[in-house]
Amino acid sequence: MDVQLLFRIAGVGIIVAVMATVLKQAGKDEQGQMVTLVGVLVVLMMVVTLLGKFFNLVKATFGMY
Amino acid sequence: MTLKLVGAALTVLAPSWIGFQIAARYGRRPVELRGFQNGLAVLVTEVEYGATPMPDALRSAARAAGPVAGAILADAARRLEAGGGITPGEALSDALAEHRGSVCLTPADEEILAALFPVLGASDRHDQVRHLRLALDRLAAAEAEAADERRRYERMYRYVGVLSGLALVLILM
Amino acid sequence: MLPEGFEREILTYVSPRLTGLLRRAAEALPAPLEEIRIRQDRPLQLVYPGGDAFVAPDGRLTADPGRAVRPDHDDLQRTFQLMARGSVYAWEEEVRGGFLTLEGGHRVGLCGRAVTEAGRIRTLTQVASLNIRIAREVPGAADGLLPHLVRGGRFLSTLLISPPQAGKTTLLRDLVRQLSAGVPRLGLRGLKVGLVDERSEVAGCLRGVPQRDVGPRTDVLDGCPKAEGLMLLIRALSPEVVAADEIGRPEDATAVMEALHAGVAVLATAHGSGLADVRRRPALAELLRVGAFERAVLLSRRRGPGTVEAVLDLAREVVA
Amino acid sequence: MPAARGEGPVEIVQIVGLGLLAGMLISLLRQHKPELAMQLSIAAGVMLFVLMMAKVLRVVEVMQSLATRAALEQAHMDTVLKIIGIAYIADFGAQVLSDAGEKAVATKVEMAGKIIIMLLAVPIILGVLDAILKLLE
Repeated sequence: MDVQLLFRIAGVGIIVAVMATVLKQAGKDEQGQMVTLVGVLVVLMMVVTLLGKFFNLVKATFGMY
Repeated sequence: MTLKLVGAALTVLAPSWIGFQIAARYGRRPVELRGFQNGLAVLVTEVEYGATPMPDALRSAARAAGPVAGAILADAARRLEAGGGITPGEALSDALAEHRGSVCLTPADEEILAALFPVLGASDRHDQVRHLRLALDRLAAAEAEAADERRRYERMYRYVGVLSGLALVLILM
Repeated sequence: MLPEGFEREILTYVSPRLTGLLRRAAEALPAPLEEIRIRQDRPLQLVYPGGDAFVAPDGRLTADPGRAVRPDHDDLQRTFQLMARGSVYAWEEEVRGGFLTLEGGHRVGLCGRAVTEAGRIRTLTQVASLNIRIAREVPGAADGLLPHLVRGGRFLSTLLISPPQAGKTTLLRDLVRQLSAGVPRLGLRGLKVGLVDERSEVAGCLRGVPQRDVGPRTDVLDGCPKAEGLMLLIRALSPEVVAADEIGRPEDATAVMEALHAGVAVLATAHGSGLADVRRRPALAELLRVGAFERAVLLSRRRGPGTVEAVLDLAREVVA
Repeated sequence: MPAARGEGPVEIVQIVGLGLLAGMLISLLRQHKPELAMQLSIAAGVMLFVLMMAKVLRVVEVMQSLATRAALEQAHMDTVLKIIGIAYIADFGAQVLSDAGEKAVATKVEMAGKIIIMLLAVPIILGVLDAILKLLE
């Protein structure tokens, strides 16, 4: 767990944003939406695992079982 | 570390290459449609003024039609001359089927040519010219559409290819 | 019996589904094949001198039309297209005239739906009947006839009169060939012959070149209307004899008269079963009246095609 | 845990740096894809939190040793820790939600946190009441 994850999420976000813009310009709005959705899902997977780790850590620290 | 870099480079390159391929198809389609138009225009002249028999007419059409359409028309002429009881339409249809892998025409474009198959060479001059001109008009419309699509999609597919490569690397990293 | 060149000149141009059948059936015929008649959805028929037969699905001959092969729409269209070398438009004039000529001078009669324009046939579509007439060269067919048509080393203008299929064209072709080559035994030197072959039947021209032997001194004007063609030949090619098949229209008569005035002998054919038949046609009657032809030859099929019934000396008749 | 050997002043640089970086990336992304910006902020928040977790562990250890020394009941000490954990998580969730503009949901989450804390605190409250009643007798 380090800064790389932040860059990765930001990178995916920027690429998705550019791709959606290009697709939108070419008149493929639907595909643009699709790309955005996929991007959000991919990032969500990363964030969800991170959140899971975080919750586990908190639970371990405060003995909440 | 080096291995990782090489892997990342490959991961970026593969989708980029696919994107460029798709973009290239959009670039080639108008050219091919134009080639067919040139070929058919020569065919019209041959039929209307020369009353040239089909294999010869197809061959001189092939010379005017540029590489891709030319290859198909020349192949049709060859098939027709080889005989075996096939009509010019069937020869052209077979030639088109044989080259399908190397042309970038959409099914709709092929449909325009397919409309010629049953009539090619099968009626009088007037009728032939009418059918050929109709096909020419439809090809011109298809070319305009293809040029429009090229303008819109050629660059897009390149971008999308490269960007999805980058995204893949980021996600897998 | 298979005619010479049958495979290459005929079967190549027939729908592949029918070629095998035709080959087998033609081999089984007792006499040389004369005509193949292909009609859509009707029995496939072969005609030979002295009879006809239908072709059964196994390629055998049958007399029962009910058991015969029936060529379908595709067979007809394909055969038509193949005969036109995939280029119907290139033979527009011929198709309009209801025929096509195959390599070797075989003539194919066409029948179907006529598209007319201002009362004239513009073209034929949906060809539903094809009649392939196998042309046969019979060198020497005119041997017996020629002495009667020559007087003092000069060829006399002649009209061949015959009903269809009595060997008129075959005879005409051999006459042209012999006149062109010259017949020493009759004291006839080779003559320059101009042949107007409107239907490509006599010389069997393919791309302008005669496929049949029409003699060394013969010029063939292929696919040209007879009247205009005769004029052209007389003006441009200084023939000593002009020949044309099936004359009968008023302008043909004018052209024949023109030839005679120019001192050119005329060899022509006309449909009819006798002199009386010919006289009933105004243009021909006029020609006969003014004595354009010195000889008339009557043909029939009585003893096979090419039976000479009579040779008439018209000059004498007119004089008398 | 890297934090275990880290010193206070160095850590604060790390944390502020991380925060600034995350802030810049988030503001960059917010213009085009707000939904992704939110996820990025979650990730950044979690990472900052995790960095601090080692320190929190030390604090917890200290509290535990104090409790044993004071001869407090172990069950009560556990409950207090749990309450702190729940408060942290509920607060974190509520913050993220209000960041994303979902104020209504954020208040509900906070509410849920409070109720659960109340429930957990019931035995302690009862213990306190017992003690008071004993004193009064």
